[in-house]
Amino acid sequence: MSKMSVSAAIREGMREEMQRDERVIQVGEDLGVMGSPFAITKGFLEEFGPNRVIETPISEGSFTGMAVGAAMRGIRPVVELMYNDFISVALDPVMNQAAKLRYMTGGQVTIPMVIRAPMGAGRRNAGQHSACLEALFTHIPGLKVVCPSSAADAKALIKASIRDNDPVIFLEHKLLYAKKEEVPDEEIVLPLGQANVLREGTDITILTWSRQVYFVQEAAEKLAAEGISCEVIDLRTLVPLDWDTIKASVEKTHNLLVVEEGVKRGGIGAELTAQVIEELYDELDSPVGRVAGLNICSPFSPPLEDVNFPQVADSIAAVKRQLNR
Amino acid sequence: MSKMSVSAAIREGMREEMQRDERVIQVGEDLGVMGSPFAITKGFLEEFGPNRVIETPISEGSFTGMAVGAAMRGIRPVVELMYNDFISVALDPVMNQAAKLRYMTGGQVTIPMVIRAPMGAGRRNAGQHSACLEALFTHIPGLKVVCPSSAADAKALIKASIRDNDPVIFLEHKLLYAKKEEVPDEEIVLPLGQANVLREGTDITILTWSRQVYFVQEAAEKLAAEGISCEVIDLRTLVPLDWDTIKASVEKTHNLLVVEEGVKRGGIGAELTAQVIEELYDELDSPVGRVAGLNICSPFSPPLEDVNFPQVADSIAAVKRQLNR
Amino acid sequence: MAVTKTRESAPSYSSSFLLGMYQRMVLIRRFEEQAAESFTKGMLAGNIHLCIGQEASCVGACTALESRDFMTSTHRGHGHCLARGARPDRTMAELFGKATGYCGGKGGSMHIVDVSLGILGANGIVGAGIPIATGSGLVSSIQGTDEVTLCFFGDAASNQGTFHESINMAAAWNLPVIYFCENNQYGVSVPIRSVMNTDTVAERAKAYNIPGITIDGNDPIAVYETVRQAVDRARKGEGPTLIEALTYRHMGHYMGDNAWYRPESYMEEATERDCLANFRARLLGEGISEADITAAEQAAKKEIEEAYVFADESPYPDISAVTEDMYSQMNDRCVAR
Amino acid sequence: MAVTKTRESAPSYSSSFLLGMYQRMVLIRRFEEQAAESFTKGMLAGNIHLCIGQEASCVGACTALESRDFMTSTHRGHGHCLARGARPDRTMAELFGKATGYCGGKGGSMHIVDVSLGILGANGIVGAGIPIATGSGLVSSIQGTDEVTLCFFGDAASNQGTFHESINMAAAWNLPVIYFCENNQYGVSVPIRSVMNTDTVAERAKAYNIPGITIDGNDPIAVYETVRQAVDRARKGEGPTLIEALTYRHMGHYMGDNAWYRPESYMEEATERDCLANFRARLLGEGISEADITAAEQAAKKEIEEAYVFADESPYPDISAVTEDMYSQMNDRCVAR
Ligand SMILES: Cc1ncc(C[n+]2csc(CCOP(=O)(O)OP(=O)(O)O)c2C)c(N)n1
Ligand SMILES: Cc1ncc(C[n+]2csc(CCOP(=O)(O)OP(=O)(O)O)c2C)c(N)n1
Ligand SMILES: [Mg+2]
Ligand SMILES: [Mg+2]
Repeated sequence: MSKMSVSAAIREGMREEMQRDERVIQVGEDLGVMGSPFAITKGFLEEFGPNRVIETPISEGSFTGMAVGAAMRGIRPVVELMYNDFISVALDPVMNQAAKLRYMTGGQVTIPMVIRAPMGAGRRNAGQHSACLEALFTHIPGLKVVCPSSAADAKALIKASIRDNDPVIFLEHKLLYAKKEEVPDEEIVLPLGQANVLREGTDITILTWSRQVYFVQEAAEKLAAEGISCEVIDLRTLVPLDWDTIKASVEKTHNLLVVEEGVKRGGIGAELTAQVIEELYDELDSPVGRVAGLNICSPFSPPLEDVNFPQVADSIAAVKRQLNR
Repeated sequence: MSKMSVSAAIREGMREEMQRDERVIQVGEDLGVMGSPFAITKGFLEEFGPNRVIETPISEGSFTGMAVGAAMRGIRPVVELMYNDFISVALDPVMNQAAKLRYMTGGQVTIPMVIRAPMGAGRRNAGQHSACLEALFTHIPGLKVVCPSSAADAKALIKASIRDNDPVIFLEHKLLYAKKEEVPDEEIVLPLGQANVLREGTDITILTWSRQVYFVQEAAEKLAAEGISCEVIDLRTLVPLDWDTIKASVEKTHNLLVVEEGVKRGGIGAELTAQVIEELYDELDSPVGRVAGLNICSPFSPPLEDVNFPQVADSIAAVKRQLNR
Repeated sequence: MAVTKTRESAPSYSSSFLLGMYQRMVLIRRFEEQAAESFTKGMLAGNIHLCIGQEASCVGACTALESRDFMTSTHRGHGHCLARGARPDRTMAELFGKATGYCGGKGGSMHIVDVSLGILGANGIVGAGIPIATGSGLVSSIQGTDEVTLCFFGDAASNQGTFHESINMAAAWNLPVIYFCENNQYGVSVPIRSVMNTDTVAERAKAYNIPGITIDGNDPIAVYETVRQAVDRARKGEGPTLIEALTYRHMGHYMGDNAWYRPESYMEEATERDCLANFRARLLGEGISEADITAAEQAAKKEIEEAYVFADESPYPDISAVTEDMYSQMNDRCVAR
Repeated sequence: MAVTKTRESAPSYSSSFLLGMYQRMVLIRRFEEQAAESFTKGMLAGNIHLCIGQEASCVGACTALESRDFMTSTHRGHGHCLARGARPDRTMAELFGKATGYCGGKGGSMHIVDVSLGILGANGIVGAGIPIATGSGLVSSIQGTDEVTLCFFGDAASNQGTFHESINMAAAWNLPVIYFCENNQYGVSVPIRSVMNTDTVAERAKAYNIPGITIDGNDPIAVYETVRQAVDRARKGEGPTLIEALTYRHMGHYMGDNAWYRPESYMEEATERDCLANFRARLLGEGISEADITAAEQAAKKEIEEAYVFADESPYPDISAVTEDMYSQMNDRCVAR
């Protein structure tokens, strides 16, 4: 075990994969000398050289497409979008190329690429740099979507994502980067599609991921003090989804709340609600609840930003409302 | 009343608005001499001249952004994306500019623009020209999303969309264009956010829109013969949503099915399910059902394409399953 | 750096080389005619973009490649793929949506691909192949191997942002990519002249400080030689070239479009400069016999007839295939839910 | 067409004109210094991109506009807006996220806008302002009015597809837009030279057959005169111009970045060519008195001090404002659900 930040854990995971497999390359802005704004590729240029650390111009639409082309040639590119909001200028290579090419070619090609992108609010980055866009990605068939919360998971999941043969969207919450946590020294590659039951409980299941994992754990702690027992599940990957774990938990607690940072309308909470309603309706003692971001653009001003995404108190209130407590 | 196709109805609606308000302009590929591939702007160049019919190069990312700039100057652009799939190269001006500018400027600007785009499967247009992307748009705060099904609605809604002061995504199903229907001669401007109860019923509410409206009506007809009474609601606009109509119907039938053509995971059906579960849980006699497209890329081959999006039989089977009949 | 290139001295080519090119051009035209006929009969559907008139640029360019090289194609891609050696039968079967098609019927006309031939995808998104080709060039560059990548795109595609972004990267990094623009003067109905402020697409090369060359795209030998030179440059590590082949799209943009928006002069010119007729005449001029030419034509015709029968008689894919190939590691929940 | 422009003969300007420009440049620098100080003290947050070193290009360019003209700005936009006449107090208040800020605190540093001054938005998406400015130019063109639109962007932004697509349209349609590139040689840590194959950004104008001019962006008069000429051209209907102003970003990319990735020579050059110091010396040379210069400096300083107090003392927006302004016609369901 050694203590490292989430950003260091991602860096370590990528570094090990680059050492293990020379087909793995890095593609993106400021990845070279600077080592990326969040220091995620620090030292890579020195260690792996400019042929494996491709520092690009600000041309996301094309360097992401370029990575797709490289993937078709057997390379395993890890692309960084500096903020996930910039998918707005790189959607075509992701949605219409990477995600579809395997299918459209009748299985002739595989696109083993990872698109990493910081996401999330709380850093006062305002309207064009603060979104959580995982719901947009999960609606695009052909993509896998990974949203780690802890340093250990981040490392194990980036490794799995790099080894995966399908395009993987890997979303890193900016406000988790600096979080220091224990990471096992031995190599762990966590299969995509395995949720993590962080806290066992009997009254209600709370599904969450990424930064909200910490908010929800705090809420669960406080609720425990009031005699409410929450089962907290960190989904870790949204596609594929660990349905077995969700199902087992709902069958135990009979109540479900989904907590996410992103925009509520059309969020992941909606899809999870619908799946649970379709398959576990009779198990439920209460309507599935959703706690999510408002249906607005991220405001800059700190007090406004803080009411835009869910706080610990919001989840506490939602649980109590749902359980009539 | 006069009989006209959906495409002619959209053309007429736009033409009337262009005659009424000289700030309305058209922007897009092949809108000039050709009058667009689906003949939607036929005759516009002659009638309104090249200053109001801006025939662009294939530069969707920038001509859509250009329209945003024009809208900030008080112009009311109607932009055509030749297929809604091409939002992949024009997402930034839609998601990060048009949708957000009003908010980010603290209300200093309004962006009165319409983005029209044909969508939908059934025309053997294959993987990059067949999607229904309304769910992607509804997840973006700041946009309104309109999906007409009939010629009369298409005309009345395109007029309302052009008059609206917010950015409106106007999605036209390609396989409806040729549908000829009665359209009232008098001017009708339908408010955005008004659903249409097409068929009253007592056993189950079916929410749908766009081309599936016709499939669902046919299903309802056949189910009626078997003694099952469906209430069919054409939502017409997805943002804003006509909640009152949905609520009244669910309170009457106590069963709800959502039928959509687009990809199921993260589709509109998920959001509608979640809203109904949150607010009308106790009204329900059965789990909300969803009939939707598969979680795949559109296949080209006709027999494959036909199993990808919902057919009449799928909705019939879903209703029976849901009602245990 | 943009120059209009005319061949100064004609190197001599063997008859079999010339006949081979000619036969492939005829093969493409017959293929497209057969596709048009089948479409009109309602045997196939969707958006079918034919390249009749552009056979010289397809064949001239692809002939300049070696088997280890790569290429990307476009929505108007049948000719590119056939020129590269794709089988007409599996290509036709794909147009028919049959299980025996290159993509098992999942791709269709706009997505014909035989990856084993180094074809990295046709593309229905205008301009989307340009970054993909650039990525292939990047791989050759970083691996220090000497394959080149040929990137086909249309005149109108050169107005997409990907054109600028990709060529800029290729130029900055000296990637072995040949950006090959088939300028048939139209993007659907829009004359390229009305949406561009230069006389040629090749002039845009100046913005990247790379060679930009405009050639007669109706002359397969001119195309072959120009691409060959660019291939040599690229292989030697001297970087990308932008080539603009002036050509004609005889048909409408796709089946169903009769191209009424073009002036009559367009088809007059196109007919006069028709690559097939002119190349045939040239072959005769070079002493190749009428009999040999006819034999090549017959062979091409026969191949297409067989391709048609193959496509027609092939089965549609089983509907169980519909969810296959979406992910490489099938995870039921990804597709099913 | 790309030329490096040096002023041949200096037309004479009134002292008040020169002093006015100088005072505005000082105002911008003091504003940025105040913002930096407040940021360091933890009074404001987010990504704050300062334009210290680039004041000459901000002020030179904006001075060439008339009040009816329009402009777009970037992530590094405080200077552009202040040069255009935005109030320092409301600008500073926006950085502080206060209700009295230009955007009521909703926009922040990257989105300072005063639409009444013809500012059509700053932008956090690199390259996204270029189409917006082009749209403004389109409106002037189709309405036959004579406003021009000035479009600021950075060197690195010229690698975005929007640069190519937008300038192509403006060139094809002769739109009255001045594309003004502030080339500070870096996009964050990446030297523009490493991701571009030409010596200048201005050379790219050749791809659109419009004038492309590289100037000393540290000389406010050179900037003013070059933009003035481009404005005149545009106003007369002669179309767009691409101007590249060579300048220096004294600070890191944003607050928190100490720009260790740049060679030392960068700041040595930047200091030597510092626009403020040099313009001050020039003013003295033109016979403007030390007293007048100091008075201008004091006035600027005072305005910033007041702006700071205003921003600091202003209230945060009421949290009820959080859902306002999302839609123009408030529909509860749009925002609430
Ligand atoms: C991004 C995008 N925009 C628009 C289209 C629709 N479209 C298909 S082909 C085409 C014209 C392309 O013209 P060009 O690049 O010159 O190729 P050509 O068809 O002449 O071979 C258009 C507009 C598309 N497929 N993708
Ligand atoms: C589309 C997009 N990509 C990346 C970024 C992150 N980013 C912000 S500013 C910047 C550098 C811009 O450089 P330049 O255009 O030269 O302007 P400068 O910062 O030098 O003023 C980058 C990469 C962004 N905001 N938007
Ligand atoms: Mg063309
Ligand atoms: Mg810069």
